[in-house]
Amino acid sequence: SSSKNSTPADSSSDSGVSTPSGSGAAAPAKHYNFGASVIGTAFPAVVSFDNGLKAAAATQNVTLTIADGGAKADKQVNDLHDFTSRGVDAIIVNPLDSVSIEAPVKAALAAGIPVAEFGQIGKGTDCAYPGTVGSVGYDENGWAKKEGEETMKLLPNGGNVAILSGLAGLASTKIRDDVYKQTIAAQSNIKVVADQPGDFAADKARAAMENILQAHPDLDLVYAADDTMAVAAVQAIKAAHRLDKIKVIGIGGSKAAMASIKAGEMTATVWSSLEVAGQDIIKMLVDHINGTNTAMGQCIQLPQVLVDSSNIAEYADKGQF
Amino acid sequence: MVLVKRLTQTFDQTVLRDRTTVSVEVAPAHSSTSAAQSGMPTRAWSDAVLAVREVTKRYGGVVAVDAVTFELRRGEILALAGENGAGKSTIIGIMAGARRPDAGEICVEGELVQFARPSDARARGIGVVYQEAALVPHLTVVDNVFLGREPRSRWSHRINRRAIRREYAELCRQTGIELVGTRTAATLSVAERQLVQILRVVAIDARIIILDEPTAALSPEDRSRMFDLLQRLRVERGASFILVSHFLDELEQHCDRAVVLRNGRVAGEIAERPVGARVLARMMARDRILESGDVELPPAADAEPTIDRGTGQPVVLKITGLRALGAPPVDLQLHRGEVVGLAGLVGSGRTELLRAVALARGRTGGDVHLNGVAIHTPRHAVRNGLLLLPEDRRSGLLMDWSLWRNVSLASLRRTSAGGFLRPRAERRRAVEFLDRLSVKAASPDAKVSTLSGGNQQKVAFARVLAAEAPVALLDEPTHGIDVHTKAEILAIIRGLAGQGKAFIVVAAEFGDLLAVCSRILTLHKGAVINEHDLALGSPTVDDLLFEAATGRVSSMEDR
Amino acid sequence: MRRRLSGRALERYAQRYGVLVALVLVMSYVTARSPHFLTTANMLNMLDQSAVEGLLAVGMTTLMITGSFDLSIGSTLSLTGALTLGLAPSMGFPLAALVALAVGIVAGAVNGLIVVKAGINSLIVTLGSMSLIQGIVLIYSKGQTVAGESHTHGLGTFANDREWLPNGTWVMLIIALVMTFVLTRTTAGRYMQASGGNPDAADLAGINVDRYKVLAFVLMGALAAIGGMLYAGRLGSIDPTAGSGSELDVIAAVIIGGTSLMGGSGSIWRSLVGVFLLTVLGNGFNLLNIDPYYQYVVKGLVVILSVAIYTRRVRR
Amino acid sequence: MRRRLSGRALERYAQRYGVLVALVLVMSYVTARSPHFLTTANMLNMLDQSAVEGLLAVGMTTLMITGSFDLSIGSTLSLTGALTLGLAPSMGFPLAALVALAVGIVAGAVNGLIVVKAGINSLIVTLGSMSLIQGIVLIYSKGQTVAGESHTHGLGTFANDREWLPNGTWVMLIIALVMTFVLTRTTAGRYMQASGGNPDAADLAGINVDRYKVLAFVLMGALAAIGGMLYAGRLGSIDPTAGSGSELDVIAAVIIGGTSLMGGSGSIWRSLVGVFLLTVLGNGFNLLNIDPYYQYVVKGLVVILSVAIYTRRVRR
Ligand SMILES: Nc1ncnc2c1ncn2[C@@H]1O[C@H](COP(=O)(O)OP(=O)(O)OP(=O)(O)O)[C@@H](O)[C@H]1O
Ligand SMILES: Nc1ncnc2c1ncn2[C@@H]1O[C@H](COP(=O)(O)OP(=O)(O)OP(=O)(O)O)[C@@H](O)[C@H]1O
Ligand SMILES: [Mg+2]
Ligand SMILES: [Mg+2]
Repeated sequence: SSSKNSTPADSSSDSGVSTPSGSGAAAPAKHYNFGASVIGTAFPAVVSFDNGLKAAAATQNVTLTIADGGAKADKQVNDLHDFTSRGVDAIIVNPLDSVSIEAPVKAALAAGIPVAEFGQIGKGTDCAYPGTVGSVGYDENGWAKKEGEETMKLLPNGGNVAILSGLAGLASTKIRDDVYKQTIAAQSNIKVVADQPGDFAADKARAAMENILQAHPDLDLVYAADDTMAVAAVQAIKAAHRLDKIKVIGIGGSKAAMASIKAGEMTATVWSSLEVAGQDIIKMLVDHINGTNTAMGQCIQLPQVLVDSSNIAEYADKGQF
Repeated sequence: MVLVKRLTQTFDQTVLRDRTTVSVEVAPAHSSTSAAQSGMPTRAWSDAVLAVREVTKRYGGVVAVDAVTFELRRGEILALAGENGAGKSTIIGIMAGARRPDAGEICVEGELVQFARPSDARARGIGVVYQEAALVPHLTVVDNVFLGREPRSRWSHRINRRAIRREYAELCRQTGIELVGTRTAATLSVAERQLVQILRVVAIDARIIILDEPTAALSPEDRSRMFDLLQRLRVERGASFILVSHFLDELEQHCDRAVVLRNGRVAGEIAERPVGARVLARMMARDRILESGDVELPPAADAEPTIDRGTGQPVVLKITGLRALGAPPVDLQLHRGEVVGLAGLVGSGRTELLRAVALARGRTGGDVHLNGVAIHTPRHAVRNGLLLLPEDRRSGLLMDWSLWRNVSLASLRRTSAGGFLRPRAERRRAVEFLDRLSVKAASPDAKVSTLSGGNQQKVAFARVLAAEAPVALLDEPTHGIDVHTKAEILAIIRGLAGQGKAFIVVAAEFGDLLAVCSRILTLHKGAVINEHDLALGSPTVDDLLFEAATGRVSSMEDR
Repeated sequence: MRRRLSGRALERYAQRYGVLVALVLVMSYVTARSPHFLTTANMLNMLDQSAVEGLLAVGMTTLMITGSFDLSIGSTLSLTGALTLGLAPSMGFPLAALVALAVGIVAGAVNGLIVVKAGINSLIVTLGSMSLIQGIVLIYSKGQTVAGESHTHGLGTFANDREWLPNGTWVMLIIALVMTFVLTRTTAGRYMQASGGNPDAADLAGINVDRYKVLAFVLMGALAAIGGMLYAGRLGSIDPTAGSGSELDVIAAVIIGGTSLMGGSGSIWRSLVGVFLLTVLGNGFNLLNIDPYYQYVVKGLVVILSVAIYTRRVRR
Repeated sequence: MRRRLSGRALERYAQRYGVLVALVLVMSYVTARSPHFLTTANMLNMLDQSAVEGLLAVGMTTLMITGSFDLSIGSTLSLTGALTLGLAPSMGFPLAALVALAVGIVAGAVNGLIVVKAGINSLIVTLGSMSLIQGIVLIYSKGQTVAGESHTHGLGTFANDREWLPNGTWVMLIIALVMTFVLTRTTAGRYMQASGGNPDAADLAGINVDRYKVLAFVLMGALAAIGGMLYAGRLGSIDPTAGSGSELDVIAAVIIGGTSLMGGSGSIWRSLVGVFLLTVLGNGFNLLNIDPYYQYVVKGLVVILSVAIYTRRVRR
């Protein structure tokens, strides 16, 4: 149950940075220091978001400090406190865990620093944290649900499905696994014959796929919780000469996945532009500080696009990470 | 109860001579086996201070100790003699609770005991000086001495450091052993580590003191000081002693009785003073002695001993102004075919000198030339034909490696071609050297760690032999070696010198130096204070001792 | 192997205070570059950030002194943190904390007993139990973040209100002091050192080596559990992989602090300096706006250099 | 000298073949539960899956024999894999491979030289270089996945076409054989063992301990580079963090194979059995569709038990 306050992102999602409507950005913009705490800069998906942040920061005269959370909630909390100590002009947080950042976010707000969030939308709470400028978000549930629906479309007569799930313990792993399974449960002739971890890593996913192929000669579809794993699965299936019988779907819209769909190997993926998210969030904060848009608790949701052979021409070079 | 005990005691004494029936006769109700199972001490079969009966210990196929029975009486010094590998340390380990016997019983002060761990033995008043001093390297001397029995507060278990320091000073005064208490154990020499162990058994108030080759590394002076100490402990505390030593004259002089082990069995006993050294030697190795007929020194293996100092022979090793760790500079020329001995007390700097020569470690000045080539690194030295046998055999051996791999390590080039090993040839060659030193082991493939102390020493020496280096520096080559093998080793050194090899030898036992050297230098506090040319007349052990101890050159007036 | 006493005083000082030198160097650099660094708020900040890792470092130092390692502490931290948060709503904080503590102690004891009784190297035992405990966390938490209303259940005492030294830091400092006392002043500490420095010698001196080794593992487990509570209290939630990876950071800090990998010697305060050094580094990165990728490079260099400062090649 | 075969032969056999016993036990279990396990295709599969880790295990075994560790191999693998894929399009596969190999060798040499010349423990040095190299990978790849059209650039030779034993496996097996020969049949191998087993003794025997220690690091670096190429060839793309974590798996496999943590002894084939054991475990998990959370538990248990099988507590 996500609440959508406004969706200005729709306008800018296709074309990268577009001049925001209504903001008086003609004069030389004031210089700001922003701090961004992201879950980890070694994750290609996050890097796409970072790139959006950096691109927007460069055009808006913002000096950006990106703190690498290293996939650890406590490191992220430290980073946020450090930003507050340093007294940056605004903080962007890409939370690894929504509860743990409560205290440092409150501390930042208490110090008068505006905060905006980039993260998972639809956790059952309000879209944006109380007191924050707003949130730009993706929708894990939506992605998994879309792929579930796609599965039902691809297997109208039912079939055997294998799932390659992510690293156990991460929130997205759980959501992408559960929501997908809930969705396809609507069609009783679709059977999940294997649900095994690929840890969001190519080598682990490939090995798991190879092994699953041994155990299931009658596999019809593979759902991978991200595109890295999906592409690795395609390789394994290709090596086993079974690509004509098995469909592969993923999440994320990576470059390799786009190429694979274009080549007719992978079947589908869901795409949301993380780069645009980065741009939107900078703009949101700059506007807030400049006083051009003082609305609090804004909520921007990134659009989700299911990419398959039908629209691949349009998205072929929109692959990220 | 008391009556029963008294009865059994007298009974024990009467049946001790006929031991086969003891367990059945003495304690039918709680037999020794049930006592062993329940772990409860019960009445026993001997009222000796300490007694072992039918103790057996096997390591795989090797029977290290085979049904050994003997006892230690109150206030006596009992010699435990035997060749290397006879089983002395093993039985001591069993009495100390450090090893578990496969069979047999131990009885302390008339009570059957079972030691699960060394602390159990300790609690019974047994203190042991082990052959390989086991100290905690990071702790200081003081802390090592009092380890396990620190004076401490009752509540917090806080260590009372002041009390420890006081006790240590008192201990030093009482024993006459001088050792800086604040040094960490890692910096101690082998001999100093031995002294720490001796301090420890005194400190724990042990009533039964077992000493496994305590004197092997000690200088004559420290040795006599140690024996004085034993006498005092005997009188003041009523302590009893078991003493292992390969210095048979030492046993003859100080021991009241002797038990001789051979191949893990009791080969015989000498029931009263004097414990004749010759008899001991014969008992230890009856088979071999019967063949050769000579007890003291078997004939040299290879060649005539060269007592000639090698003048006219070229100088192979030239040491000029060498300062080891800031000691006074030393000059020394070693000729081809020469054996030079270094005599000195513990800490006189012999080891440091040899290390400075061969390893270039701790050099603070001076040069070393080997056949005209200056030596700067240990590699350099080995490559040019200079090998060091280290004082501490553990630092030279790979304990988890087989015997033969240890022997061949410094001479792989002789049994390899183009960097490729020829394991069969390598092993064969190594076994030759092992045999030459009559190393006792289950097999040449056994790990060195399974060998007895003396046999480990032989392996270390075999490596130096196998390298056939023109110059070898031997730091305590006969450390812990039994009399027979020692004679063989000395003969081998002389033989090799006859073939043109040159040696510098350090030995705690000055008699060994006199037997093998052509020249002897005496060291005192790092400085060479005198040089004896044995071709011109031999000094006595006492002469050397006097010089080493006082730093004065011995002359007629001094004697 | 043997070295001369004389003239080694300097070397020994370098050994003893080298890690402090490294810390001072890094702090000076950051101070010179950022006015925000040397402020009370920031210092309190960093102390708070060091609390959990410092606690683990106390345990790891003690454990390494007895000659063992523990790679499973990250998992144990996750488990105990999750238990505290998960159980507090139903049974209240004190009881939940007790359960978590018990679990930590059991984990440590099992590790220790396997190491000691089966004679397996601690590295492989705890590599195994790391995975095992991680599995248990996942099963318990169903793979989800465990969140608690910490403040309503007493855990809030560990939440950082940043007025003065936060409670977590106090807990850490007190435990560090106690353990320093134990290690340097009591027989138990002495026996731990001996058990690590030379187990054979300790055994022959009548010390129950196995007991002290297991004891150190138990302590480590207990501290990991307390660490888990602090973590949970500080963050209010814990994800199943929360602690993973912290074991390597802690080991790095302890080694930077000069504790021997071979057992037998080590010092708690120096380990804490090591922890603080890493915290300062992370803080500095954020204050000075260092590119994240270069942070990896700098961190690697600092780790190596700060050890190199005071390590002298041991002469053989 | 008497030669008698000791009755401890059995114990020694247990030591030597214990890891095989563990493997056979696990394989029997999976065979009994899944008909898909004991098929040629699946075996080839697993061999292929073991290639990269096997290669790393060969290097790690050698390194551990000389008494060191390397935690940076995961980063080195990522770096060299990324370089191979990144450079192949412009300079062709052979040259790119050469560059990657050189980088691996340099990384190993630097690690080794720091360990040897500064006398710092290898654990902390490579913990540092792990971070450092990870940073370099991120800088080089800009944090993005590096993808190559592998087949068009020669790297395809390592892609698995599953007809017969894949090329990667051959590479691994040949290197393992060569290194086994080197370690057991050459003076260099013997000197490496001595350098790890007792550096003092090796020194006394005139062995250049430092050289052999560095050599083992260089070998490790080179094998990590080849591993990177295999990885890149197999998957056609590489994440900046692709290799991270593999160091612990490799070390686990090597220890399971019985190589001493103290240096001085070890065996390559047993390490490979250790690697294969872990691969079989993963394969079994997938074939039997074991719940991911329980996989962690089972893996932990198997790691500990497979070592416990053959470890005997040293008898007094
Ligand atoms: N741990 C062990 N494993 C196998 N064999 C052993 C072990 N310990 C001792 N032995 C064997 O037991 C026998 C007796 O050894 P012990 O150390 O008791 O001899 P020793 O009389 O003390 O000799 P030394 O005079 O050389 O010290 C030797 O053959 C030795 O190889
Ligand atoms: N690191 C050190 N710290 C303090 N003293 C040392 C250190 N290293 C050596 N010494 C001392 O230097 C002196 C010379 O030692 P060295 O070992 O050379 O004597 P030695 O004649 O061989 O006697 P030993 O019979 O003890 O081997 C000894 O007193 C020794 O304890
Ligand atoms: Mg002995
Ligand atoms: Mg000496």
